Amino acid sequence: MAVAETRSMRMTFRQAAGQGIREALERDDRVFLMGEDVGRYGGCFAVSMGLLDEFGPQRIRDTPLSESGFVGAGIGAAMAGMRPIVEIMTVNFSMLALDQILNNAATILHMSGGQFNVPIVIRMATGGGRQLAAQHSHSLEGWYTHIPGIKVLAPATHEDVRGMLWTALQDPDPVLIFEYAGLYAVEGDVPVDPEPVNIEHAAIRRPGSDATLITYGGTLAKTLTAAEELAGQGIECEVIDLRVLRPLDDATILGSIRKTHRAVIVDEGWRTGSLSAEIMARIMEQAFYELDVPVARVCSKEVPMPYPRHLEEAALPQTEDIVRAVHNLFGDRNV
Amino acid sequence: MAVAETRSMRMTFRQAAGQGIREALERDDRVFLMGEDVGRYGGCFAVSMGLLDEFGPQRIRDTPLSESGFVGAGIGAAMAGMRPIVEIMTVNFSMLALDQILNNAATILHMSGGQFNVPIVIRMATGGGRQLAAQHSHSLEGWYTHIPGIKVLAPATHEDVRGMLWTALQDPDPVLIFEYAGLYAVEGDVPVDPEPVNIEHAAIRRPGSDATLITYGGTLAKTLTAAEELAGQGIECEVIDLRVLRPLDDATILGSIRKTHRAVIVDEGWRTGSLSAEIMARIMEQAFYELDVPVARVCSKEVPMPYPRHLEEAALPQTEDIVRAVHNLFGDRNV
Amino acid sequence: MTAHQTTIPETLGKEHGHLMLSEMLRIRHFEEKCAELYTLTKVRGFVHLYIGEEAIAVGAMGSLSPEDSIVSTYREHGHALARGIGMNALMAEMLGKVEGCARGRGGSMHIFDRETRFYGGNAIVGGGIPLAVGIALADKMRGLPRVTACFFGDGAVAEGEFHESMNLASLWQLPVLFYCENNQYAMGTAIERAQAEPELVNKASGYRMPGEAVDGMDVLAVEEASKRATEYVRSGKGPYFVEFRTYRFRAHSMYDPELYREKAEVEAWKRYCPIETFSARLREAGLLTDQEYTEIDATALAEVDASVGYAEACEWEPVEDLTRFVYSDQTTLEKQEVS
Amino acid sequence: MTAHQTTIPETLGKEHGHLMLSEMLRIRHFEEKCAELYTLTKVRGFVHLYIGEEAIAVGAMGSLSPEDSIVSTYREHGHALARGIGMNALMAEMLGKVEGCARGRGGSMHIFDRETRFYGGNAIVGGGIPLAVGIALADKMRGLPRVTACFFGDGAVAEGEFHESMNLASLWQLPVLFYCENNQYAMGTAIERAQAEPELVNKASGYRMPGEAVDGMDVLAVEEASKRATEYVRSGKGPYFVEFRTYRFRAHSMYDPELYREKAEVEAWKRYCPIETFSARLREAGLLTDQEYTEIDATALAEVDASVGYAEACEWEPVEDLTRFVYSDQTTLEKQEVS
Ligand SMILES: Cc1ncc(C[n+]2csc(CCOP(=O)(O)OP(=O)(O)O)c2C)c(N)n1
Ligand SMILES: Cc1ncc(C[n+]2csc(CCOP(=O)(O)OP(=O)(O)O)c2C)c(N)n1
Ligand SMILES: [Mg+2]
Ligand SMILES: [Mg+2]
Repeated sequence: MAVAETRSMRMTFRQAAGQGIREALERDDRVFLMGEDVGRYGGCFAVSMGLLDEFGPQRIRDTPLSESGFVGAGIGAAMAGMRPIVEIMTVNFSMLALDQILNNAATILHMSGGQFNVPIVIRMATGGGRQLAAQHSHSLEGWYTHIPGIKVLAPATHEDVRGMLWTALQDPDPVLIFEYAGLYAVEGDVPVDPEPVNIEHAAIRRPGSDATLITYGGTLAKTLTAAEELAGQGIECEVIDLRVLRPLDDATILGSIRKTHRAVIVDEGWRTGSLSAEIMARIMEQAFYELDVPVARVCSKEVPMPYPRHLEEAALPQTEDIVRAVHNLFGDRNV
Repeated sequence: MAVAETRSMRMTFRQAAGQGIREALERDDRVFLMGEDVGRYGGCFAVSMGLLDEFGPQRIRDTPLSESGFVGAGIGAAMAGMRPIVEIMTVNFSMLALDQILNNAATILHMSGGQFNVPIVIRMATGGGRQLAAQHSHSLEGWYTHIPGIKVLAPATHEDVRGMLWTALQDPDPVLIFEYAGLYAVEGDVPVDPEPVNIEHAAIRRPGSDATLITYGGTLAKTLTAAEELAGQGIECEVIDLRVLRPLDDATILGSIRKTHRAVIVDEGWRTGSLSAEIMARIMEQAFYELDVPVARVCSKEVPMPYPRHLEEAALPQTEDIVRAVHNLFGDRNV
Repeated sequence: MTAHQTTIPETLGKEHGHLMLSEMLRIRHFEEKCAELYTLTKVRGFVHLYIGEEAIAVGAMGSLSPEDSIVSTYREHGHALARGIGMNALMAEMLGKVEGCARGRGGSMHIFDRETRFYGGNAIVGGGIPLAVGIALADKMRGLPRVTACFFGDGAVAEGEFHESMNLASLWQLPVLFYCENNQYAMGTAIERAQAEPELVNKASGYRMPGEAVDGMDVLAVEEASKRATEYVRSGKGPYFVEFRTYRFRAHSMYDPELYREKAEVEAWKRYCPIETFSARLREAGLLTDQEYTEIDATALAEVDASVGYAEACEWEPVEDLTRFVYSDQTTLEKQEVS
Repeated sequence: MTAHQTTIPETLGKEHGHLMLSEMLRIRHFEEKCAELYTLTKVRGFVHLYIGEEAIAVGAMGSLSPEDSIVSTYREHGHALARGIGMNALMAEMLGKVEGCARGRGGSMHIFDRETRFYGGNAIVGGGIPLAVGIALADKMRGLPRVTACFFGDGAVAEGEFHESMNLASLWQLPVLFYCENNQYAMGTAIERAQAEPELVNKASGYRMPGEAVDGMDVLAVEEASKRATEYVRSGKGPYFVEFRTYRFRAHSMYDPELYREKAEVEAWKRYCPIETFSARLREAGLLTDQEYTEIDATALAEVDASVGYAEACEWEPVEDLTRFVYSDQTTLEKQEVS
């Protein structure tokens, strides 16, 4: 009897994202991809490279630079029977489409009394770390988690970036997917015959009993590195990859905290008003008496991102900041 | 010897706001008011009624419906030597101008290495409670508090709505002022000879020692009512009116909590990711060991606002929700 | 303003004339009742009356088929009624009752009705225009011979979304009818103070789109132009822009003291009242008697009164349902299958 | 594309011709050096080269006075140099050094210089256009005879902000020069795939604004049109739109494999290289010898080399200054006094 074995292949995060789109286009002919330079250019991050040739210009649609216009058009198309994947190049430009996302995509189902749902998926790249300076380095996915009516995903693994898309397309409501741009070039393994990927639960990427590290997207790698370093010092951290930023998977977060009684949140957003604040609030509300020490957070400095590498590094959360924050949880004992 | 006496006059919140604009226009001829229907219509909430006749169409400028265009133009005018007051009718439409606020107004000073500051004031109405349904009832000021480079104000009193504007105009950097629309018709007293109003500190609107209630803007009145009711039941609440939402006045918040050891935050924003979360995070970080019980919050339900009164009331934070939340702080003892 | 027509074409049948008159009167009386209910605080929130502009909704809807789609604004009672949303459901919506066409959740500004493909009422000026482009895109991709009629005001033309949508629709040759209701004002701002080019019809050529300006006070002129536009669009040639020149006789919304326009101007426009002028023309052509008018008028009034009775007797949505439909449930999923 | 001029007008002085050639060569060599430094990873982030488009910056800046203002995009090295920002400060900015014209914080996409009234580099497509309107509004309100030149690409014309800004500027008769650099592509999207009306000059009339299309590969044509436009705007008649037709010879940014256009198309356009054609014309007219060319070229190259030496020797901004200028401090307040 043959043992079931997951065969896997190696590819970049960008290829995994592209593969997810390809699979969706193959599975459902209501699906199409629309956005700036998704076609002939191959996507500004080369995610959709080749898809125009495979699926043609009807289903791989280059748009003019009109974020509000084509996101709104995606919403309309979703209401009228299609399953659009709308790509906004990066979160930095998504402010231009925010009215459409907030006041139409997220709102119409409820406001129409349940008559019109909006099965759109909006993908965009996010994050800093590439020396692109103040207008191209935002991490604003936290803002979107404030909006009732939408779901917000942040794949941090190759499997997730490939598989979340399909699950999101089957969701009857708007789903936003934030892909950390700094990950696109990273290689990883994905299964040849993928399982469906859930868009409900956080994942424990590393078990541990001394402290809980909560993060998502681009900071998962730094957090895992910090956890390794801390393990070498005898502190075993549990690392939670949120995966789904709205609705938050409170159960996984609280379950871990009940075990470790200590937590650090790592979030590339600017500290004030970032998603980290909401997580702290929920822990306060639901697990206050489980905490041995206050929850800490490691976030970006509250500055427009500067161009030079040394300043950008100083502005972003780094592995050593995470290590330090964990040490602080234990006071002087483990420093 | 005559005792100094503050003479005061009675006016609506709308008149107080208008008076603030009038005084600014009189004091500094670089100041002008620009926005949709601020002139001939008199302002969509009648705040600027009469100003066109007094100051003429150069300084009271009706704009086309182009939120991004005229907010951006205000930013440019500020950079080029003027002191614009730009009115966005309501926060609901401000998403259309958010790119300009985030990527230009808030960013240019830092990004230009300190060369170009942006002395603009952007005013807008905010809040629900008037049966205007899903697209016209947002409380999104919390989002703006995430942005480094701007200040965010929320006047809750007549004195503040009149006086904050002038202080904001003297600030070299962008200041956003959120006026709670539901307050415009409310009467109150303002001094005939006003003192300058600070835009740095929170205000304790009611002293108390048993619990701290933290709020701002439109929910101040409900919070004070709740505090009165609780006082009748022997619970003395200290009520903090934040006034300045960015930067937050941590000292006042923490000072009160060190005294009361219990707190409830009241915020009309949707619960997840509202300003309340950031305040809870800061209390967690800076006063965890002062807390007898977890901080609680009373926010709006996470739904697009429905039109009928009974549903809108159910969606918004109400006095009895605040009272109940305070009772919960004390467990069963005081219920 | 184009010259107002004064005669009735030979081809107009009596029945059709009566129908158009009746439709305009239904809208007029419905809205007058809404204003009354507003002063009684039974209708709340923002209410924007269409009074004076009825010829557009009535003239434009006739060329559309049930498969076509409508996208509208917060000033949409006229569009909703002319499209065929039941008056009872509409009045219940105005009162915020659960039997309303949007469960009472939307009120005046957010009329939705899946059955008649009425994609809303939208209270963000310009916010609906990209939706219309998207609906048309879906129809085109699905190979369906549908058109989408998108109504918006002169004020919306200043918004960036108008421009982005015009370009997209024309670039992709999508079946969108851009129906601009130019009532000369955006709230208190006269078009000359909002538009460098107040002849809005001239906007179309910047997108290589055909455009025409039409007397929006004349239901027959509207009908004719809409037919032409709809045929063009349905034939697959791409979008079409029509500027309907009209005027609102009432305030912008219920709160407006109307300081920005002269009484005389309003009175002058009232002489072009689409109902009065059309009924006079019908009479002149021998297609309408005084008694017929009185009957049509009375029927419309009776329907409105009945709708109030209906709506008053309707229920409030239970508070427990507040969070229902923030996300889809089984009910919405079933609807999804048919679109 | 308008026909390319081949002769030099009699009125062109030798000195002026040399100056323009030299300015174009400074830009060209500066950018070629930037590309080299990019491969050496000394310049990082996004870098958008202006190579092929130099005639526009050089031809357009000449008509502006030091009191006038410039608003630009992320493809702004050419504008910055032609406007007179020192090459040393610019190169230091490219390297992220604190002596850079924006303390090194902006890099390639965010050139700022208060002294030359260079209001930025802006990396949000269309994001600078409303700023230009506002600067012009301030100038007009202050009674200053200044104009603001606003550069943007063909891609930006699709954005709503372009439309809102054109309307505002024309409605209020503001002194804005709308300078559209139509290089035929927005990243990988050819203008015919982005614009229903690809003749961008035709956009102007929709705002009652004068507009003209100009050969952007011909520095003299650019100069002449800019002079005309600037005089018009400075005289108080309102804004002016110029579409400069041009081409970028290089990739969109350093990461672009250029799959979206044919090599042959690029080569065809390269024959119109603004530097080669202009120097050939100067030679033909007897205004330039080979030796003179070599000298001008060498001087430009030497300046570029020197700027690299300068920039390499510059300092990094101390990390302690990271949060400086998030809000104003005394330094910024002093600058505020003069604007
Ligand atoms: C984006 C946006 N800005 C402002 C408003 C406030 N507002 C509501 S209606 C209106 C005027 C719109 O005028 P127009 O488009 O001509 O339509 P009309 O009301 O005349 O039918 C304004 C400014 C809004 N709802 N949305
Ligand atoms: C609002 C916005 N959307 C998308 C982008 C990504 N982007 C940067 S440059 C560019 C192309 C712009 O083309 P064009 O305006 O023609 O200028 P060019 O680069 O050709 O000079 C795009 C899409 C952006 N920076 N801003
Ligand atoms: Mg109008
Ligand atoms: Mg271009």
